[in-house]
Amino acid sequence: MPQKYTILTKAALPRFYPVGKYATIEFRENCAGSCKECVKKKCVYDIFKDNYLHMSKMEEPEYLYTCNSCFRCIQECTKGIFSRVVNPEYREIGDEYWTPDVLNRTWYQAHTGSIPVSGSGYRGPFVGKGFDSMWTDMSEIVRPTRDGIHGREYINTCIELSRRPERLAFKKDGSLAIVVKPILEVPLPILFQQPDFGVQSREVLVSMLKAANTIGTKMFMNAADVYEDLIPFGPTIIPLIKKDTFKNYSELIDRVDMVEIEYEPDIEKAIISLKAINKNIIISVGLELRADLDYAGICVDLSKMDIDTIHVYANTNGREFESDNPRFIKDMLRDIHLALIDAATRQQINIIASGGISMAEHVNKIIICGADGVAIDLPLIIAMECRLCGRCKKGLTCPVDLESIDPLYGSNRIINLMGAWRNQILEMLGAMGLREVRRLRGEVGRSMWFEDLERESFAPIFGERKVSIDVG
Amino acid sequence: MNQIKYQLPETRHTPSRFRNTIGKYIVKRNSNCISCGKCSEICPFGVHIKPDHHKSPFRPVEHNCIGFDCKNTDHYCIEHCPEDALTLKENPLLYTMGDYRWPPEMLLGHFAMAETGKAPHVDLEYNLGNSGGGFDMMRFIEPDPGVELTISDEEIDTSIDLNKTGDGRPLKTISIPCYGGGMSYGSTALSVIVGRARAAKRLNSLTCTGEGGYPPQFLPYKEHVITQVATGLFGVREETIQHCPIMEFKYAQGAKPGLGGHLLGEKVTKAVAKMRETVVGSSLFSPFPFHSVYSVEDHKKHVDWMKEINHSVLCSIKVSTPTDVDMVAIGAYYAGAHIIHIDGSYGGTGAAPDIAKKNIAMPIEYAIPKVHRFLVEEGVRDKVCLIASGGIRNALDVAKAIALGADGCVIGTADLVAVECVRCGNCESGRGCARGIATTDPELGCMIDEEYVEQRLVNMYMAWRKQWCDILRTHGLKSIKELRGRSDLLVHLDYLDEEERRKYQPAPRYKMVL
Amino acid sequence: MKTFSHLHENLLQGKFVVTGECGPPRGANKAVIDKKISLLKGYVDAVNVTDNQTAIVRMSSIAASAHLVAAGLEPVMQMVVRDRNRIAIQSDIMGAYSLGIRNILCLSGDHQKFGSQPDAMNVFDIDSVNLVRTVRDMREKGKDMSGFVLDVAPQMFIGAAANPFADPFEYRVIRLAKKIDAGVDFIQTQCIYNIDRFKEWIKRANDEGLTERVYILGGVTPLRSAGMARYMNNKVAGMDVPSDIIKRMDGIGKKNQADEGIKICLETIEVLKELTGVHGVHIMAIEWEEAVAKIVEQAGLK
Amino acid sequence: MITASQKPINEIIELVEPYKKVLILGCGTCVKTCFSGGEDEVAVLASALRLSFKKMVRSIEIEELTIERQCENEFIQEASSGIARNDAVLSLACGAGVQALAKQFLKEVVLPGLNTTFIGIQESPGIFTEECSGCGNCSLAIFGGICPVTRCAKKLLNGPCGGSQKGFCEIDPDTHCAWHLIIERLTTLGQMDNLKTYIPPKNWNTSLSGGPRKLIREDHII
Amino acid sequence: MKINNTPKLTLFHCLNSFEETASMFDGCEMKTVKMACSSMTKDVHLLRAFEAGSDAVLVLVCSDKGCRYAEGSIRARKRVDYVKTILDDIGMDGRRLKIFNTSAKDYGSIKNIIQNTILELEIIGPNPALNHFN
Repeated sequence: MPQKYTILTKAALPRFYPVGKYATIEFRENCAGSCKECVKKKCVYDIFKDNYLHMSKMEEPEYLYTCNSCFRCIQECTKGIFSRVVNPEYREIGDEYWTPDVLNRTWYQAHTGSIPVSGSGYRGPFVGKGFDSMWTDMSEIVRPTRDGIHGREYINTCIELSRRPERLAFKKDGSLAIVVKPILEVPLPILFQQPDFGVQSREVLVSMLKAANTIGTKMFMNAADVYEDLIPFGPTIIPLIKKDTFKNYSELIDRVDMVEIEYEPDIEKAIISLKAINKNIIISVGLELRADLDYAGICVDLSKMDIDTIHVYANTNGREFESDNPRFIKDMLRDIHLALIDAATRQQINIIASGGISMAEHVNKIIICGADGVAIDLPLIIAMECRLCGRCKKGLTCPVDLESIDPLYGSNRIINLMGAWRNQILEMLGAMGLREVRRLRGEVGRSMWFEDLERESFAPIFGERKVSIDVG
Repeated sequence: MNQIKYQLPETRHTPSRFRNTIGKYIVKRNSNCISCGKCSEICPFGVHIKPDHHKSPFRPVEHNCIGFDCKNTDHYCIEHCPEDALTLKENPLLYTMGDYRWPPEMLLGHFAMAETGKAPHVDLEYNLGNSGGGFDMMRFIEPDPGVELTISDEEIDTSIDLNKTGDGRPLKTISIPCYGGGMSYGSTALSVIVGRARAAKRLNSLTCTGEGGYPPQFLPYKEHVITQVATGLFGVREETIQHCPIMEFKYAQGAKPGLGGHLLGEKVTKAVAKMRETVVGSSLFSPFPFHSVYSVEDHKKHVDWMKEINHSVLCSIKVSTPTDVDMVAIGAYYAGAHIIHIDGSYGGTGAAPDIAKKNIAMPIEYAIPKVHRFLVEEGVRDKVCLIASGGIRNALDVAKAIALGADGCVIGTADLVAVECVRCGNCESGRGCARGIATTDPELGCMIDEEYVEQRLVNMYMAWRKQWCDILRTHGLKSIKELRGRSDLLVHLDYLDEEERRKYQPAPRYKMVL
Repeated sequence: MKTFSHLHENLLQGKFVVTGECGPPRGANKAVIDKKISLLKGYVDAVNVTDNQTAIVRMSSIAASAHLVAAGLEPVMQMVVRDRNRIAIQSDIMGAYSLGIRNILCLSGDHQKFGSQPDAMNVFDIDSVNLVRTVRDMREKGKDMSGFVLDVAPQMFIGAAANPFADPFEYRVIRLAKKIDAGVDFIQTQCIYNIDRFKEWIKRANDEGLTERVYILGGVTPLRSAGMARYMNNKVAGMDVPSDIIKRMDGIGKKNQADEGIKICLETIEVLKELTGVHGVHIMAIEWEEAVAKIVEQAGLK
Repeated sequence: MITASQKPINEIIELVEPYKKVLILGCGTCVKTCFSGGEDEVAVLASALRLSFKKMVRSIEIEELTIERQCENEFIQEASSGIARNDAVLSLACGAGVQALAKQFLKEVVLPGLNTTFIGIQESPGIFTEECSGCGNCSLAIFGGICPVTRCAKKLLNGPCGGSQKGFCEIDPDTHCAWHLIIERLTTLGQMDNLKTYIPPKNWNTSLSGGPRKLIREDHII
Repeated sequence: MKINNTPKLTLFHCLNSFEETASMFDGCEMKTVKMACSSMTKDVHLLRAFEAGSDAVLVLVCSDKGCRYAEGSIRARKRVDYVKTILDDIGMDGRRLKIFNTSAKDYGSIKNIIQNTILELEIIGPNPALNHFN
């Protein structure tokens, strides 16, 4: 049996206490002191045990980082001296989109390499914005591909980055009548991308490259940041270049498999001269999804050029750039995907989406919306314990000392995260009855959308909806 | 309709298992207190207790406090305290409790109902969640004042029939429009599931084994225990099918549709392993599909097999809610199901990948009308009992689900909340449930006794029944069967004009830290 | 230099002094005291009046001492801290002085456990060193313990006990020094039988220069019988009766044992007389006051 | 429980001054309950000592440890290595705890950081009162559960002295006259007859007056 | 003794008593510690702040009646008073520890508090335990 693709994970303990969700409030003055029943001794999760340890070393106030919220200490304390509060620091990390919950779960996955599992039901709002306004679908009985936890290893998560021929043509003797370019593929629909802020020390970059290298994916990074000592990672690197300056990096371009050039009008000439530097190079064009651009149209134009992949960028929260009322990446991708189908070029070109991909489920959902794969940036640094506190933007020190991270450790964390993500992708593909992630692309039939469900199920009962649906 | 008086099971005060209860308000007594006992004299809710033979009052029983509304009464302890020793605050603990679907007040409300058997006297919003959609946006319309009936709760029929096919098998009737969802021996403490069975007997309803076998402790209540057959077939034996009134085929679970079950090795204790005929400590997977079922025909074979083993058993088919749930339902009916049980995606579970709970399949609110309508169109609606589950949290959710088209509901999470689950979600981490509910840990598993579970559940359902009776009465209905499919009695706030909407209680929508 | 009592005067003059002992009766019978006075008068320089010795209730030492004063015999009033707190102690000292008592011996006192009333609560408010200091402060500073200036402050010649035979031996001299620092004028030692050990002790005291600062009266008790010797060795705390002395007593017929006891006593006195730093003897003829005259005469101390 | 209060910090500073490495050893039983020797107090004292030594430009190494009970060898063992690597142990336990340490560790310097006060209870949060003096001969049954030996300043056994006024003790107008309380309570209980009988002098032999006491349970000695 | 020029302050505060803004700390080096409730500032936290080299430590709490936990502010004040006595006892000067009832909205008075503290430090002097080896 051929070796199947797996991502080997290995637990990597956090270097710093993760920002926990809860803090206890405890007025010791009312404490019975040496109470035999002390809930601190009896905590099922042994939280207080550790807490005493940092109490005596104490560099920071006593938060119960690992409180699992069972309320027993609060309900069983003989004097009722406990109360609880959401850790104020927890409230402050991340933002609206990269919520503390997202960060926490990412940390968990990077730590353990396992997928987040919990009991009880779903805890969130009925429906949310963006990705939270769609559900993926599964089928009940009659889909033989779905074997639960068994057989999942047969699901293929490969995607291509190289252009696909429109159709094959054969000569009379059966040999190929067209030139088939070499195929460049990555074993999972996730590429890495250098974050546009945060600590960018060599250690951080090497951690990412090392992880990408290990799991066989690639990483977009600024050509200017590719120092000589990163060259060993050559095939893993996709340098980002610009029309005006790419010639400065011709040596680098010659040594990599793939390169990305930023979209500018009249990009075609640059593409031709790129090919002159390295004729086998796979070319991606990076396109910012700006409100003032007809990006769907541009993509159609690009798809007709001699390029392989279009990499569309939304902002970190998955929103359109330069707009007062920015659209969300899932809707933008739908447009692009459909425009390419109309132009009959969708099959030939690959679309990589980036921006706002913060959880594994987003990968599947954006693929359903029409992307081939995604590029992620922030999850990489979050895996390395970044708290998105933004201190580095102000030139302050990093609370988790990212600049000096050991690349072996850093890559371990990223690999764990990717292992967990891939497992979740498989989980969903399995539930949907798909054997290949490529079959998911544009497959809106495997999804349900809030607006559709409301219309189908509720409109016949409640009539016309008066509150407009705001899921963008 | 004849005037039946229903024998209601007795409710009994069943206080919390825990020393400190959680209240919406906090009441503190400081050292100015001179133990005069004034507060305990005036408080009608038992917040302040000072037995005659005690020198000083007990710590305030905060969860009984009605809060600032008390100001307008003549028993507001804060003002009556001669020493200014009392303080009243909203309990900030509530900000750390619950979630969008089960906000803290709904949890506390259910605790109170399970304790007293009555609606809570504290101003808790226990009928509406904070999810901003689905049931939380639906309201029963303002009833026509003329239609209200003046009959007592006992005269209102809240029973539903489970067998409508007329196939000669028993017409199983349960006295409340819900029964207990599957919770397996192994995922949940034995005392909890046996307690549920005892409650089911008292309530004349049902509970379900889940996929964990049939502990002998169920036998005294066997008329009220459904045997579940799921893909792992754990613990399914001929005799368990022979003595059950209803057999449930589980094709999928709403919270993790498309995924199999997974019982962590740690939970597989000796007793669990014996029940499931497996090895101690090894993780147990239920595959997702039945490997013997690849078509509706295969499924029918399954059902026939079961009907053959037990000639009086009814058959329930539990499926989740994909887009084609309506087709699945009709297929199940034609394969011979008496009950079609659709399980929505927001329901509870012992353990599921977070990615599944949130993202796969549709919420039950959409699925009920979809299936109901399809069954009506196919002309078989009155031949089959449609049961909804997965995110049915309270009495009003049940009523709304029925009005949307279900016959009744299956309740899981609310049962656990009645025995003081706080939905912390750690059902399977470490030693299992810290509150002793979903655990087989030898120590934690002994935190609950059956009688407590039984009575708390009876209390909660009796409180729910009062709510159902109120709804039925105000809308001029005598039986909950008449409510089924009466979606005309429902409104959805998002489908109302601004002005119209103001007549109804607004939907709670506040931001929570999750 | 001021002299506080005749005992003091004798010692100042360098006389080898002799003190005796008078145990008050277990009752209010003054005749018992009178009898003892008659036995001792003329033979000793002063007489210790014990204070509820061995915690057996007796006539108070103040009253008994007052009787001695009236009879013209100088008492050394013993005072234990077991039964009195500091308030009672100071007031008793003042009272005693007003009754003409001029010598005081400051003691801790035997624990009541072995006495007649073991149920009693003991006091031990201050210890004997502090008692010495208190008496000294009254005498020298004219103040009571609270610092209050007394119009007439008792001027007493202050004594204390020392036991060279108690363990740990190393500490005994340190303790002596501590008492001297507290202001003690004279020391009466525990009964001496183990003469070697006593010599060692006095040598150390000499080496430390202590004997120049205090008068030491060696304690002697004539043994009445071999049984008494054994009893004292075994049952009386802090007493050291060497085995050769016991043997010596055993070797004598019952009738003559008392004489032998006196003989041993005289031998001891002879040794003491020669030792540097010993300024006299304290003869504790327990309930055998008749022996005192004999000893004093035979030792040539009269 | 046994109550204690922390010695004035300056006294403690003097105690530890001769040593370079000091272990502050807390006790998690009684003295924790009266807020004088638990983890928190150990931490506070350690911090205060470090500060004051820094201020004196003196170096001191302080280690912190709190064990469950200092009066039992089983628990003391936990502190063994900590004690061994320090020059002195500052014990935040009651006197029994300090002595138990001194008994167990032959050569180590053990310093008391607390003043042991009494056997008492927390009457209300933050207020501790003495309730028992361990006289070894309990007669609470006669006195309605209120101990005159401990709570009457004069240890009177046959009724109150003439100094009590309005229910308060003559020595302190904030202290309830124990006898007042006894009489009140016996009246409630209908047991005033208890006080009519003569109560003979107490046997103090069972208290500390009888010398240090020993409790022997033969059945537990093998 | 090395005297640092800019005073170092540590500020313990809860969510409701303070909101950080950059311009507030002119003239001092400020470390802010956000607590779930300022009353969770234990005695030892305050002392440790001095050990870490603060010249003054401020605790901001809600008004006595405004504490979400009913009595947190009062407790915090009592605890601060206690630590002051320790500081006085060891000669650190209890005046360098202060507690104020503030509200996050009252930007002005918090700024005043900080500035007054800095002024006062000129009289009290820097942390006497600062800058010694150990």
